[in-house]
Amino acid sequence: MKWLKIILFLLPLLLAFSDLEAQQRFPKPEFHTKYTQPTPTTPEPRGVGMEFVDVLVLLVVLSLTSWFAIKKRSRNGILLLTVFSAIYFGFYRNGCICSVGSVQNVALAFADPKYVISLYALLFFLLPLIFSLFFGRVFCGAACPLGAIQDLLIYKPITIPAWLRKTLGFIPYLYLGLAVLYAATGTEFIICRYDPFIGIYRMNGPHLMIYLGIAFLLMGLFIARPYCRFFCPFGAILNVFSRFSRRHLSVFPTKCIQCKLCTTACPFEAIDFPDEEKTKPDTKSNTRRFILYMALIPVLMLAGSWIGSKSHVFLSKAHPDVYLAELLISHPELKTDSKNIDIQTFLASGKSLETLVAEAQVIRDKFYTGSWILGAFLGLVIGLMAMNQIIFRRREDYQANKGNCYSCGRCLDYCPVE
Amino acid sequence: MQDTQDNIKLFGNLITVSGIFCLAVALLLLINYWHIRQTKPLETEALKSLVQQFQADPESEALKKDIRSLDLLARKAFFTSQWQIKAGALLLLFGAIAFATCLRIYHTMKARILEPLIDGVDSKVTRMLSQRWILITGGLLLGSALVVSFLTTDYLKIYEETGTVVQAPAEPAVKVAVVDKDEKTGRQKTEDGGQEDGKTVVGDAGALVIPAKAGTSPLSSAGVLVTPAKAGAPSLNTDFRNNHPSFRGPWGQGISYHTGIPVDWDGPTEKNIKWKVALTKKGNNSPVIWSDKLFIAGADNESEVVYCFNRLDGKLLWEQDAKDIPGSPAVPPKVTADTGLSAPSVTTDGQQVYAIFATGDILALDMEGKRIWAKSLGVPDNHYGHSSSLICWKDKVIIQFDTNKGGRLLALNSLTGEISWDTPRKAKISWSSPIMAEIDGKLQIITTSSPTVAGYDFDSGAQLWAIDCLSGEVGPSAAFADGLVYAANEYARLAAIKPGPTPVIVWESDEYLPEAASLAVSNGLLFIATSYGMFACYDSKTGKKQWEKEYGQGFYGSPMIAEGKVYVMDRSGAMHIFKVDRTLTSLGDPILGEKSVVTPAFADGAIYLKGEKSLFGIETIRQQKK
Amino acid sequence: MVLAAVIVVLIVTDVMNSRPDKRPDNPYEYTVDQFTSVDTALVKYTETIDFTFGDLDLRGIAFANNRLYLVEDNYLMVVSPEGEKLAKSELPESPGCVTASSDGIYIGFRNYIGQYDPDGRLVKNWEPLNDTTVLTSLAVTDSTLFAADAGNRRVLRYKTNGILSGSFTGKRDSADLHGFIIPSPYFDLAVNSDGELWVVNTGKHAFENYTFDGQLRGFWENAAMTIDGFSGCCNPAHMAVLPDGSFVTAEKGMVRIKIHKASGEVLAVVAPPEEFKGETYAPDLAVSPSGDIYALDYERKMIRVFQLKK
Amino acid sequence: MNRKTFINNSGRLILLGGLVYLTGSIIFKRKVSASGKYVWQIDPFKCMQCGRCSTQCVREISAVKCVHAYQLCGYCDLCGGYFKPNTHKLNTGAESQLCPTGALKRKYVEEPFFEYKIDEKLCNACGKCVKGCGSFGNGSLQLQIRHDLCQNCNECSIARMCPTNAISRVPIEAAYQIKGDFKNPALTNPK
Repeated sequence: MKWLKIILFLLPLLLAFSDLEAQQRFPKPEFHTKYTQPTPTTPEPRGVGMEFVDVLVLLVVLSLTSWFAIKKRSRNGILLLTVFSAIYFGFYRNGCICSVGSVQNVALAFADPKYVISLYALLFFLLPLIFSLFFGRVFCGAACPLGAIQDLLIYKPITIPAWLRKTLGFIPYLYLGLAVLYAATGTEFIICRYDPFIGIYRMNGPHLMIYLGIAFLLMGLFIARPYCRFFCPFGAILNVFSRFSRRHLSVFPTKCIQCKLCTTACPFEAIDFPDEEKTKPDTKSNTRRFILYMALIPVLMLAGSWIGSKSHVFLSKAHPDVYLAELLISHPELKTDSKNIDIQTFLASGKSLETLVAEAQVIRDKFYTGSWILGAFLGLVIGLMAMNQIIFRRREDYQANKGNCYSCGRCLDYCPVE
Repeated sequence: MQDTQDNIKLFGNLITVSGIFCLAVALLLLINYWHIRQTKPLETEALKSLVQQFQADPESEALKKDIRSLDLLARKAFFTSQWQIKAGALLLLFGAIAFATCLRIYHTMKARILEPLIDGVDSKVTRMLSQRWILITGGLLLGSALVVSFLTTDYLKIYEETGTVVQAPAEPAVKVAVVDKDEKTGRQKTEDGGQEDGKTVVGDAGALVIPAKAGTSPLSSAGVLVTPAKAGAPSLNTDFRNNHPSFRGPWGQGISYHTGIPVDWDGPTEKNIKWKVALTKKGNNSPVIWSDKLFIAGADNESEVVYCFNRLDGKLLWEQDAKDIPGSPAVPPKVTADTGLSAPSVTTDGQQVYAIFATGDILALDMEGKRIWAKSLGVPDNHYGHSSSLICWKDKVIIQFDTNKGGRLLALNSLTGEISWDTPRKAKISWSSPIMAEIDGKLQIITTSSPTVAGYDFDSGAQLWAIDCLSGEVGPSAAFADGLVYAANEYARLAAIKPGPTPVIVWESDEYLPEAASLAVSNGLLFIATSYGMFACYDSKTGKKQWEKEYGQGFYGSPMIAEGKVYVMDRSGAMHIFKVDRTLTSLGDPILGEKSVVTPAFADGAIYLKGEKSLFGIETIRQQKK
Repeated sequence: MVLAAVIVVLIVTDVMNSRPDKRPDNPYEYTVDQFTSVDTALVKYTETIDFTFGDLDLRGIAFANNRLYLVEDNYLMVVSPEGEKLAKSELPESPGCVTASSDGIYIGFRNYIGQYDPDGRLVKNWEPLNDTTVLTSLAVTDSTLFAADAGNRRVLRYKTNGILSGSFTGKRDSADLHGFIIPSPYFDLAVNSDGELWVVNTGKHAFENYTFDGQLRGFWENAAMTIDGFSGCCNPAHMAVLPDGSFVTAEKGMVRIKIHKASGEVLAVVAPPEEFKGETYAPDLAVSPSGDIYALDYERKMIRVFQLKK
Repeated sequence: MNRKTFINNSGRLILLGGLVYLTGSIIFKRKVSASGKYVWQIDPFKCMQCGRCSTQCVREISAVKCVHAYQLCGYCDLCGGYFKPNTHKLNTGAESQLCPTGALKRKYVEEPFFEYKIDEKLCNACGKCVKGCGSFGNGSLQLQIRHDLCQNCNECSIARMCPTNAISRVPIEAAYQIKGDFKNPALTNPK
């Protein structure tokens, strides 16, 4: 059916091209020799069909990972899939399209009615999320090429203090918020621009990408998966989704014997310890704290949205049009700077400054809405993260933290329980 | 055990070696990278200066040689470094693969030996610490955002408040004489410019003449004036031609003189829809345009309103109620839903705009919406609702006031609203609108009704000719072209009438007859749109049918001719565009996405349509891809 | 920690460096400034007035009978030399070029010529030519009208009553003269006051003088990017003859208007490329008997009048 | 334990609902193209040869190349795109060539015509020849994104830096926009 569609698509195109030949009214020079006029070549882009192959591969990898992590309990299987993802999504597909970046496409499609999103981009966004709702972060475990390269290059992971980990865990939410804001306002796709590993997969790329990639990989030798844990905006969403997953990788197959071996296996410190009697909190003071935080969250959100709305002016400066407008207002002398291509092109375009300012104002208004939502969101995240620290869940066994566990399966190898 | 220990050691060493290898290659690559960036071999100053020297001294063989060798070197450097990067990257890749493999093996072998970590951390303390740090970081972030936001200057706001900070580019040294926008902007605009510097004169004969130099009399040099009509004849002037002053265009003839009318739009996806505004009050009248202003009317049981929009952006400029009119009925008359209280279209002469409603209220407003006069003609006894549109010219507003109590044709003084003349008609009730045409050098008003089609003198209101050829409830207005008047009605006939003291029916037909849509004639072709969805084209001289096309939807809106195309919209809101031609050439069927029963209005490069719910401004918008 | 700092620094510098006021210069900059600015001593004309007619698609200009004749898509306009619009009449289709004499106005449509009386009324449409025809220029003298057909690379000779009396392609037996080389639809011709027919062979950057029946009498060519020649591909795109027999030429690409002697040397610059910033179409030209130059600027949609500096 | 499962289940349902809402609103209110793919394209009519295509592309040697629309070319001897300005002798020596990498090749066809061809392996998208051709000639040389090289990044880094916004996302069916399409009235109307 799809092929039929493609053929139907191409048919008028072919006709149009033959038409074009007929339309060429102005004749070429009268060559007397046998010279034939070449036509410009137009190498075709990768076809649409192939994009759906990618979706299919993603689906298969996700399913297999889930199976390996939950049913088969095979670290080696997951490792193999990781290598496969690094090769397929990384080296072969050059890291584009990836689910991490698709967040921005979805955000822009949601905000801008003119933007046309491809179905496969939408699927790349949806599939990992749906899987995480049912099987945990299997996407991070083996399907994500960015995770794969870091996972394969862990050398001597060091332990990071829990408070630092938790605090740094705030960065992905901030990154996510900014990425969605900038994507939705049509400013730019910052996740893609600062993607550290694409340059490495392509073995080609601008300076910044390569430097960033090397820096992250070197860091990754000692801090396991630094990008995933402390930057990845998609990871932030997956973290939330995975907390409510229906099934999840379990460290032990039947019963935990409290040998603690798994805690040394996990380089991400994603294994929760059982509660000890002595750490059991004083229920009364804890309840008070809980109520305090419950009250604090709306306050934080309000404060956040107020500050966010205040911040829209400088956040919007990232948009090139806004920046150009402000630049021309604040530095009118730049108009005579013949080296500044951007200003010169603007002046040559015949567009008046008024129009530019009006356009910039429209963008800034979008930023106003976006910024206060962002502020409120960040307030909520801060509040929830802090509150999460006083909620005690009863635990008797060593168990993977559903939010932070990447389903890489290292612990499975260590668990002595048969 | 010993074996494993050895292996572990071996792989540990391998890891170190491959790691160092990778680091070394990476370092070399980075240096190479940086080096190219710094030197930019392709655009060296040395080469540039050599070339300059050579151009000064084109015969120098030595210079030529130097340039060639330097250029070769530069290209070599450029492409070699490219190759080096490629090769280095491959080496690095293999190194990394080796490193990763050893790492895996090492970890696998070492796995079982690790001692479990002794957990000495008090989780309670950790939790407290985490809470504190999260709150501190969050607070810091929000705080710094606040500080930064107070430190940033909103230049856009400054700009808006203080106006131009940046000087506008200097005026061109050359004086630019604007010879009007090709007469298209209408009187309003030319008067603005004209009265100020005394250069703009609207010639009587219709040509707009603007001297570029002060002091030149505009008419003295008008040696080759092309006059469209004989001097003294009351011909349709440029102002009217260049606007859309009444229902079905200038003089209601169904012809627009505008160009560049879009033929492609799409209401649902907003393709080429420049603007769209929701209508607040119902009214089956059609839009009317003068210069940049677009007028429509609307009414419900509460009030009767005239609206004026800026046709360029769809902004409502003003609206004016028809209230406090002496003699106006307290309760509007009963009308049918598909006629409504505001079926007649308004009309304008560029100075004022006139509107009539089913209550018999008529009012005149100036272009800014200020009421000039208003009066009630008495509630028309009309079982569907009064729907005949107004038409104005010079100092008169013409009203075809055919009711169940008999027919009248009225002319009101446009400045005062007083009756100029009032001619009783031998006519039953009708819903058609008067048109104007110049016949035998006389400006006439042509009306259709049951049973009479008649022509009246514009100046005196005297009936000049009449012929009985229609019957039933007449809705379609007449058309005039090349000396023939065309009239038609459903269940009656279509007749081409040669007007004169004794009018003659030149030809007639009864194959396709319209119920509501008026006729349009251009280029020897007559167009008919029926209420059952048939659109047909006849030879206007002989009555021979040229072509026909059937649609699932009937036509209530009238066909309009512009730019050699005929535009007709069916009740579903789908416009059908054809070439004015003897063979059927469809130019598109753009849809509005709303039901519509009205007739389009035109301006240069634009078409304005009114649907059931909204008013649309349509222009061919250049597709922006971003 | 160090690496984290490196990452932060990298991102921050990149954000700062991509701002519109800090973007890198073009390493491969290619300036044509040396050609766009012209020695002011050479510029002997000054622009005195412009006429605009609103947003019109102007196509051609001619001067005769103390009137300017403008064709636009699809009207004929008669304008006084001072810019008064005197008359306007509709044309059946999109015109390409126009010329006029005291006997009438001749308008070149794509493949036929329409003859109009001086008041703008159609006299008759002449026999259409083949489909590959692209008429780009007309010139009329006494009872002969020449039409340049860029599509077939030939010059057509008509009697002013509409009868085609001959055509020639400029080819000769010897190999050095190649006939008309017209790489793009720009092909101009004119008849000077001495009754000499001059044809622009744009592909050779040459002015060629032909007898009325197509015999080459003389030519000069001058290809150069500098001000003394014609630059680029196929120039000059338009030309007109001044009363003294010298040529006003308009070049496309880097638009400039110059005056060349009948023998080829540059005499003066009318408008340097600076006057046509951002434009690429060469203006069509018309010359009044007093030597004023009327240039039809397609992109600014105006008639620009140049007069000799006093 | 029951409470925990309940929270877990309801949380999952809420998130799933959120996803469905998001997807639904995108599918029904926005344009989702199932068979469509979008690629980046340079509009040659907007391009002003600022040189950023050669420096800003994520590929070290840009995926943008100069493309020659032979239909527009005048096959001139004096080619503004090939020769450095003020070149005296029209030969193929390095002292006359404008192209810094020698990617533009000149070949004699017959008197007086020369063919100009681009060796894409050498082209680095600097745009000098395009500027020369546009300034002096017919504008037959033009910069185009080559889709065998383009990574089709989610956001094109040249597009972000393009001063004239000449680069936009277009449907895959119309991946190239090459001047010299004679349907374009701007090119066919003899002016």
